[in-house]
Amino acid sequence: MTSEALVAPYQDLRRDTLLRDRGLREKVMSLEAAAQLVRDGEHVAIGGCTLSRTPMAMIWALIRAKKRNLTISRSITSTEGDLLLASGVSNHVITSWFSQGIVWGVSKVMRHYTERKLARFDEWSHMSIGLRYRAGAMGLPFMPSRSMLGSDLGERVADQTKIMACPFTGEPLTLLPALNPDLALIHVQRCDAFGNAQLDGLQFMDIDIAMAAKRVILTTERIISNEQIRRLPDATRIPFFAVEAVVEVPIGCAPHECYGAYEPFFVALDDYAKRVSGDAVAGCRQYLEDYYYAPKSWPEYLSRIGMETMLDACRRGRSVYND
Amino acid sequence: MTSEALVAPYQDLRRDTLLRDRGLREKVMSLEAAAQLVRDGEHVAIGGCTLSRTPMAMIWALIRAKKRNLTISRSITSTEGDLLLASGVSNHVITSWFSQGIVWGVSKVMRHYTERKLARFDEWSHMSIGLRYRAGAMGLPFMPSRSMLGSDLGERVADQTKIMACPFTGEPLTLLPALNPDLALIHVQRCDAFGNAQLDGLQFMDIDIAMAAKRVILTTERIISNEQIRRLPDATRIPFFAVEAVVEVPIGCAPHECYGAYEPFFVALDDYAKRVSGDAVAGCRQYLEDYYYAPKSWPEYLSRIGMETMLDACRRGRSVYND
Amino acid sequence: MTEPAASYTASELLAVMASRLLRDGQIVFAGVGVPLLAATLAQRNHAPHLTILFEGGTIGPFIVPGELPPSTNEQRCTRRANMVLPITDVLLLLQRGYVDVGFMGGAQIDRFGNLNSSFIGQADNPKIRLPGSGGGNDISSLTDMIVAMKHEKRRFVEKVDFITSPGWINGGGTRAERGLPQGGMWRVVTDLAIMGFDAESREMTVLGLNPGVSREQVEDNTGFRLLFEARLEKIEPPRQQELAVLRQLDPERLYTA
Amino acid sequence: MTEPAASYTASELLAVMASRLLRDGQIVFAGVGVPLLAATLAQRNHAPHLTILFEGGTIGPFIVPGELPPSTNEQRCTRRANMVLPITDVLLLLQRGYVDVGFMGGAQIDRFGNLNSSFIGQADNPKIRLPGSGGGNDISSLTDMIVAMKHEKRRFVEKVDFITSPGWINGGGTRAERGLPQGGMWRVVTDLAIMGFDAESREMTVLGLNPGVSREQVEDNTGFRLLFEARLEKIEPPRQQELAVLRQLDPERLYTA
Repeated sequence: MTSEALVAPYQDLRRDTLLRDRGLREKVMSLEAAAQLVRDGEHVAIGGCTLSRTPMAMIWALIRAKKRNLTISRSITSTEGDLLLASGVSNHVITSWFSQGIVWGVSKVMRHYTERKLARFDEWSHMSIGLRYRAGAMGLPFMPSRSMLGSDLGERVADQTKIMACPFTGEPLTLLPALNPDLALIHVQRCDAFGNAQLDGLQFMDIDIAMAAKRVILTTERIISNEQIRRLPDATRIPFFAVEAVVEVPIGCAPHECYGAYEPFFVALDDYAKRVSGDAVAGCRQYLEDYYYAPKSWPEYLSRIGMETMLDACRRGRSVYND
Repeated sequence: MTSEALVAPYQDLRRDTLLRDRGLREKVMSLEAAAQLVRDGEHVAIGGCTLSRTPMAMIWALIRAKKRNLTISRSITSTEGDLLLASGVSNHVITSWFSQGIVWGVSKVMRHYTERKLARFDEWSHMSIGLRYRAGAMGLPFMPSRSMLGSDLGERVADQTKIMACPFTGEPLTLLPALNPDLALIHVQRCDAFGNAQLDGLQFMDIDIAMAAKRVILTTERIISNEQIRRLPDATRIPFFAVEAVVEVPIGCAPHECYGAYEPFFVALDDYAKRVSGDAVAGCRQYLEDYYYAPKSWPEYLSRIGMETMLDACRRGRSVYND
Repeated sequence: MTEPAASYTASELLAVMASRLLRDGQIVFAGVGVPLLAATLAQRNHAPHLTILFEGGTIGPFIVPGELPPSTNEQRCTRRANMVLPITDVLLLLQRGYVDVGFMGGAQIDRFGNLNSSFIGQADNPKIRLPGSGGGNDISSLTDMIVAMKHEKRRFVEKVDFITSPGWINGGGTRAERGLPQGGMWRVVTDLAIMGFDAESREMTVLGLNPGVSREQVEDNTGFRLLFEARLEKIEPPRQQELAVLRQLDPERLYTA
Repeated sequence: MTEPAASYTASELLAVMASRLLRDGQIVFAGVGVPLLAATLAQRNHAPHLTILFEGGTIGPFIVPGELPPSTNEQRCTRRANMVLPITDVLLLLQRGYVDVGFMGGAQIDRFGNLNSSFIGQADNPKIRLPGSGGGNDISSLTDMIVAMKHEKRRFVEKVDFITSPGWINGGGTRAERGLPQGGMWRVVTDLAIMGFDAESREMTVLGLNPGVSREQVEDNTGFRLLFEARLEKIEPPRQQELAVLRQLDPERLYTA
């Protein structure tokens, strides 16, 4: 059974948290420096969902840093999952759905690694993953749920859950084990140098992930002053003391979207889909070569995607504020 | 054991919810009409906390409508608790702390009714009340917690909780029974005619209360258009389909505060404290006479508090946006 | 199977038929593709107060014609929405009991309405590893379901290889016995017919045939013995106005090709 | 008890002594009154990176001099805060383990550091029904505690009438046995002395006497047998600068009269 399936003793969770430097301090660093905070074999939770607010720049840095044996968890896993498997960075994915997106069909890369048992794919229902993070965020060992009963999906993870009759009503409940990732990678529209983060639009599971994780790496479209944060304290979604690192990376989700900033780069996503439509693994590795290993910097990665594609994605992204 | 201490069977909770008209419809009405939605003996949860965003105008209407035997629950209960007891509207309060406020000392009205067993005061820890609402909001029969263990406080409500050894870690946990109030009274800065509500500043337990309750009555400083709501969907905190009634009541929390609109009316609160400093019950009843029964309308209630006091409270209230 | 001779695609037919099952004032938890198109069509047609929920965390959005979301989790799902909220909280609305109907597509279904979107073949050694449940298991566990899918023998099987999203399990009272007294598979809409489930046995039952479709055609494209209602509903073909709305919503035929 | 002969009030003394117990970088869950004044004084003095949490749902506010909040639940608690969040979520930070110290006032305490703010007399038939726990039980259950209170015999009792907020229960390992291995009463600050608890027996132990206070004076104002450290800390009287900050924060002597 994997470590994150087991619930850590409460006193261990508390110790890990209390040992962190939770004082109000600056923590701005480079993608490369942030990547060094991730150790091989750790459980890394990824913020956003499918094509939205994927912390792609941080994933790019982890792949370039040649991390190994990471367990990845995410609400729904898209192209970043392919890349983390094909690069050898991850061999274990915990998620509710894994493929580029409905319109592009089933991921052949995911199929290659999972069908050949080269990687483990633990499937949970979407709400169950969310409730596992939430239990972790609340400092609870489990969260009860009325989902995943009766199905083979529930059966398949039965060694990681408990079924119990509610002591108040006698009703059957699934007890979902808390998920406290070693790290959370979250991309936000803006945060300050301390890590106080504002999140626009869809929040997905990011707040629970941030509070459940033992360390949080924030990438952000821009860093704003603490004064700005303090002018609108009810807009802060992640508190500074949960955050270990802040990295400013404009267009840090490309070719995925960042709410209100840019929509998915559809041209780039179709190109990726084409590259993995034949020999998927070879196509994915070539994509890694062209976009992950060859570029010297994130801006160079973006220029390979192309200015026109980017401007179009940004125009569409900002359009949510046009109405 | 009181009804709200027992956890309703899940299918009953679902039926109550599904029977509600959850379509997108206008539900604006008067305080008097909204008061008719409350039936004697029901469990009414009150939004806000202590002196903040107390739905005072709605409580004023319930007292004027001579409701009886209501069970009241709130995070922390202040002067509204005195008034609900002294008016005979409530004989049962579920809360974590009950008095006007630290600076004014222990409520003699609360003491009179509870020490003489004229009213029941169920005391829970602050977090426990919050988790009971949260379980109700999540459609769960209970929420586990690590609080209220070992204390007489926990012992005293042991007939309403379960202690269990965590099936994952063996650690002792308190299982807190879900609280699904019959009604929630919540005051917000603004909402639309359908009940989509925006909440500025401190949110207290209002969102969980709204989602846990079987019916929600919103009072609001102002009603805005649905277009305004749709321009900033991530500012909506309570969805329209949870709401049964919308009442526009400017200065609807007086003499308590409404974040960003007005601070507590300290002159009025000191006057109230003086009135209940001697024979508290008589003083409270006289206050009810002067401020609750005599005025013909909420504006008349406000004029009795006084223009100067109100303008001062509003000036201080808006000051949070001055920095 | 052969396309019914008419000027609409199979997906358009699915969307139209499914939209007619939705009622005004309902709260519908919808997936992208045909479910979203059907729910939006219903809104514009006969159910103006119907509310769409998206798994990504949206309540009551308006879909901009020609800007259909690639999944339920992008900003296109939030245009002029009444509220956006975290994924876990929007899914919890199902558990709290706020949702009338869950509506999604399906890869493989069996005679008791169980859905499989996880494995073709043995789970431990699959022929095909499918993307998985997403919110499918939660929606199917916690509310009444409508599924829209193409009617093919390989998709309509006696028993699914793997129950990702529970229908009536083994029929009869087995769903409730397994801890799911609420919800269940209500309607299956295909390009050939509309099906429900027998109140007792919970076996899939044909309620009506689409225009120009024969009973044999449905049986030939189904991998198990279907029940048929004694008196089958007469199903009106898609109206021009319904098709017009769909084509305005999806001009590039992203989901209606 | 008699006021120590000096140009400060008992409450000011409490606030100063308590503030010296706080360290830079700590996250402190504070009540209003003396705890808030002490934490703010520490921030201005020696702990600029100390973070204050309020039960009402505030992380890291700045208190505006002369605008002290009447409780932890009004907008005055949020001025220039880093974040505001729901009550349940700020209290859950205690359960998640983010908080170093909980800091509040007390009505009645016993030799094992248990606090009572619920009933004077029998709970079923009390002489006085007190306001109750508020977050006190949660804070005491889930983190290390500092309590600041006036040192009076009626407040320092052998055994509290009712354990609202758990200290060391019956001493020794009884707190952990009752399911609370974490947290516990750490320091009790009064106008007479600073007390801790014996590492083994968990009995209240005097660590230091305030300036001009005698051992007898402390014993006379305590309703049980206090332990005394063999070597008592020397406690420096409040410095003018410390008092100046307090008086700037609370010019109307709302909490420091």
